[in-house]
Amino acid sequence: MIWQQFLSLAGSYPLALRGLGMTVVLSLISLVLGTLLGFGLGILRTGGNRLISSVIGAWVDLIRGTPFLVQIFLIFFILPEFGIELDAFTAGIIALTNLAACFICEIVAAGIRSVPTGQVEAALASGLSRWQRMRQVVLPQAMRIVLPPLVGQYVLLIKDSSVVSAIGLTDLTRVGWLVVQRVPNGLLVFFLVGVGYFIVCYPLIMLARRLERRMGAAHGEVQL
Amino acid sequence: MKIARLFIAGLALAGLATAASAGTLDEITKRGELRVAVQTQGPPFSLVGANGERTGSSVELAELMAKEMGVKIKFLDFDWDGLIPALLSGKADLLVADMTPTLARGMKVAFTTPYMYTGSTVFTKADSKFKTTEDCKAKGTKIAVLLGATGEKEAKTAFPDADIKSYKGGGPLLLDAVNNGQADCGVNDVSAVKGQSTAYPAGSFTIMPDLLSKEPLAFATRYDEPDLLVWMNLFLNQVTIDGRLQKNLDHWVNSDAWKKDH
Amino acid sequence: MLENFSFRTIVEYLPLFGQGLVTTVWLSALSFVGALVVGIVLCAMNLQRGWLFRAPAKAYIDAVRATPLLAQLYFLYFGLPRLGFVLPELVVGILALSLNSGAYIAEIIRAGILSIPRGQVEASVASGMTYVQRMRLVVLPQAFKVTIPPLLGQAIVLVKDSALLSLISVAELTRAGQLLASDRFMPAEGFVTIAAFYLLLYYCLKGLAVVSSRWLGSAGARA
Amino acid sequence: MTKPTQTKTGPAKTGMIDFRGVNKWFGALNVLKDITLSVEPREVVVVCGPSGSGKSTLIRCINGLETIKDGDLVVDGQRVGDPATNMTQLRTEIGFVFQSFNLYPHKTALENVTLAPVHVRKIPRAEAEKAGRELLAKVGLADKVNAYPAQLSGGQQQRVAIARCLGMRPKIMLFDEPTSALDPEMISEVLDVMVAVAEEGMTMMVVTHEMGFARKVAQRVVFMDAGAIVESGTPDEFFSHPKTDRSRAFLSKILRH
Repeated sequence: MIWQQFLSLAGSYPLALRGLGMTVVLSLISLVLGTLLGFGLGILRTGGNRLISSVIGAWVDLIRGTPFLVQIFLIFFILPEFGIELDAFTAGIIALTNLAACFICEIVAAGIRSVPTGQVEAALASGLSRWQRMRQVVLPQAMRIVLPPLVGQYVLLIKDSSVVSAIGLTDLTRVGWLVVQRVPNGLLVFFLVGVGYFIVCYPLIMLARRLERRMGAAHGEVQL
Repeated sequence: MKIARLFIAGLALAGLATAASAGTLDEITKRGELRVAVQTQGPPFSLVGANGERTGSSVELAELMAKEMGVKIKFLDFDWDGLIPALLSGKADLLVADMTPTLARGMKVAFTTPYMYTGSTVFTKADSKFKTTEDCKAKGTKIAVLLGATGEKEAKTAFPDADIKSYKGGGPLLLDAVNNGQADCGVNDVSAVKGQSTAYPAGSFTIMPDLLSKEPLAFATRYDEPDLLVWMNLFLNQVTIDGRLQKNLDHWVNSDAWKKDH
Repeated sequence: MLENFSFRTIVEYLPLFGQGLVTTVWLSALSFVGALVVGIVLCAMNLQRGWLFRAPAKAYIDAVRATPLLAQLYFLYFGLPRLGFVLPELVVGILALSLNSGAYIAEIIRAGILSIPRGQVEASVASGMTYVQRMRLVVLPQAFKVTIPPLLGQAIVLVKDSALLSLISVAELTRAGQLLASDRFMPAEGFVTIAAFYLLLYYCLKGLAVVSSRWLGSAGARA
Repeated sequence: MTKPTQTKTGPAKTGMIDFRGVNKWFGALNVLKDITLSVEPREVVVVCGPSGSGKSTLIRCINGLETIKDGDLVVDGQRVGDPATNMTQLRTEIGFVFQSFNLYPHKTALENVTLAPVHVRKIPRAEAEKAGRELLAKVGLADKVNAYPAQLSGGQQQRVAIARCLGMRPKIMLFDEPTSALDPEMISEVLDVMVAVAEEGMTMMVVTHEMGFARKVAQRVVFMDAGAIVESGTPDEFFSHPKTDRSRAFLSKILRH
C-alpha cells in the first residue's frame, strides 16, 4: 500500500520540482530585497531621529504581532479596493519582503547597539561623516553580532513563505496539499515536503553555525 | 479597529465606482478570459493529476462554460481561506467548488440554481466496531468532518453526544484520519467519499447507505454580476437539457469511470 | 470586501473568538513550558563533551529547524498512530509545539550560557565548585538574564505558530476566524478579528519582556 | 574696535583652545563649573585631578563628544556647538586619544591609521598608506603594520591610536588618560611617543597622572576638583609649591609610590 502510494507520488516529481522552484525563487527574491530594506530600517531605527525610530518600531510590532496570512490577504485582496492591483506573485514578494525587513531590522538594530560607544566616538573624533561612521566602523563590527541570527532568520522566512499558497501560488507546501488529495497519506506526503524544505534550509543552518563559530573566534575583542 | 473603519469610509467610494462599471459578461468578452476560482478538495470534483494538470467534474464544467462563452479559461487555485476573498475581491469572476448554497452564505455571494443533489454520509473503517449510523451515535465517538463544510453541521445535529473533530485540507484527509484511527467515523459529502475512497484498496471503508441529509451543490458568483449569474443559470439549464451535465456526472460522480484515466 | 464590513457579525461571533483566545493562551502556555523542558534537556546534551549525547541533540535541533512545523505536526499526528499511540489532538498539538520550540529554545539557552565570560567559570572552578554547582550558582543565573528577551521572542513565535493546530481540529483562535469565513462567507471580518487578538497577545508578551528585562536589569545591578 | 563687547565671536586675542565660563550638567550634577581656560598654540597642558573631577569631560567638550550647557568654547577660531560651525571639519583638526584606545578591531593597524585620511581628507589610498607606514614606523611599530588590534599589546595599540590621530595632521592633540589602561612596563613606550609629539610643537591637552611626563614637557598643569579648575601653574610651581589643600592632598596620594 505504502509502496504503491510512494510510486504514485514519485510520478508527481515535476509538480514537486515546480513547487520547490517557486519556494526557492520567492524566498530568494524577497530575502535579498528584505535584507536591503531591513538594513536600511535597522540603521534608521538606531539613528538619532526619535520620530522615525518610533514609527519603524510601531510598524515592526504590527507586522511581528499579526499572522502573516492576514498580511498577505490585505495586500492581495484588500489593496485592489484602493486601486492597487497586484498579481499573486508580486503580492507574495511584497508581503514576504516586508516580513523579512521587519525581522531583519530588529536584528540589525541589536547589532548596531552592540558596538561599543567608544568606537563611534573614535570615528567621530577623526571626523568621519555619519555615513562613513556607519559604513566603515559600526556596520562591519555589528555584522559579527548580526550574521548568525540573520541567516537563522532566513531559514524561518523560507518556511514562512508557505503561506503564499493562500493566494494561489503553487509552492512546495501547496504541492503537498494538492498531492494529498490524490494520495491520501498525510504522513508520507508531508514527510516528503519536509525533506524538500530540509534540502533548502539545512545548508543555511550549517552556514549560520559556521558563521557563529568564525565570528566568535575572529579578531573580536580589543585586548586590554 | 480604527483602521478598519477608515478603510470602510474610503472604500464606500471605491465600491460605488466598481458597481457602476459595465456588465461582467462584456468585460469577460473583452478580456477574452474567464477567471474561475477553484478549490482543490479532491476527487471527484476538483483534483490535480500526477503531472499537475487540473481536472475533475467541476473543473470540466467550468471549462465547458468558457468554451460556450468563447473565451479562454484561467484557473485560480486557492485553499479554503483564500477562496471566498478571491471571489469577493473580484480576483475571480466565479467560484466553482462543491459548495452547498446555504442561506447564510447566500447573504454574501450569489449562488446558481443547484446542478446536482448529494448528501452527507457516514463512513467507517471496514473492520471497525461501528457498523451502522446508529453505532456512531454512542457517547464520545470521534467523528471527523471538514471544517466549515455542511457535513460539520449535519454531524453536530445527528450525533449530539459525539466528539466532533473538524479538519482542514479536503476530504482525503478525513479518510486518512479514519483509516489511521484518529477518528472512528467520518461525515462528508457522499460523492466525495465515494470518489476519494478509490485511492484505498477496495473494501477499506464501510460507507453507510443512508444519507444524513439531502444537499444541493451550486456554483457562486457576486451579486454585482447579475448578468453573469443569469448566464450561468442558463448554462446549467442548457447542459441539463442536452445531457452534457448528466454525462459529466456519470463519468465523475456516479461511477469510477474517471479512475481509468487518473 | 470592506465596504460591507460587518462589526455586528463580529460581535455575534465574539463568544467563539473568546473561547478560541482562551484555548490559544493555555495551550501556548503549556507548550511553552514543555518547550522549556525539551530545550533544557537538549541544551544540556549539546554542552556535553562526548559526541554520544551531542550528536543526537545536534541532529534533532537541525532537523527541527530545517523543516516546517506543518510537516512536523503531520509527522506526529499521522505517524504516532502507526506506532500504536492514538493521542487526542490537543495532546499531539502541544507535543508538536513543545518539540518544535524546544529546538529553538535549546539554541537560545546555549547562546546564553556561552555568553558568560570565561573568567566566571574559571573563578568558580578555582573555588572548588562541582559542575552542577557551577551551573546552578554561577552560570545559569547569569545566563537567565541574557536569555529572557529571546525566550519571550520565541514565546511570541510559538503563540503565532499555534494557529497551525486548527489543521488538526483544535478549536483555537484561528479556527474561530475560519468559521466566520466558511459559515457566513465573511473572511475579512474573520481574519481581521483574529489579527487583532493576536496583536493583543503580542503586546502582552512584549510588555512582559520589557518589564522582566527592567526587573532583571536592576537585579543585576544589585548583585 | 567696532563692537565694544564680542560675546559671540570671541575677543581679539584668541588661544588655540578657549573656554570662557563653560558650564555642563549631567542631570542635576554640575560636572563643569564655570571653566575659563586658554591654551596657546604649541602649548602642552596637563590636566590632573581626582577621578570624577570632570577632567575627561573637559577635553571631550573640545571636539564635541560632549555638549556644553552655557558659556563659550572656541577652538581654532571656531565656536564649538554653534550651528554655523562644521563640527566634522573641526574634528579633523583635533586628534583624540582614548583611555581604552578604541582601535577598530576589524581593521589592521595600517587600516586604522589610513581610514580617516582616505575617507575624510580624500587623500589617495597609496599616498595615505605611505604616510601611514611612516607614522607607524615613527611610533616604533613598523613591523606591526598588518597586525589586527587583538594581536597587539595594550601599549602597541595605544601607539597605533596616536599614529591614527597624527595621520590626520591635526593642529591639536587631546589625550584622555592614555596610559591608565596599560600595564606598567608599557607606559613608558607610550609616553615616549607623546613626548616626541610634544617636542614637534603640537598643541596638546593631556589628562594624565604621569607627573614625570608633566615635568618633562608640560608648560602648564591644571588641577581640577569637583568640576572646577582649582589651580593652574607651571609644573615646577604645582609640584613644588601646591597652593591649595586639595591639590596638596591629591599630590600626596599620587606621589606616595
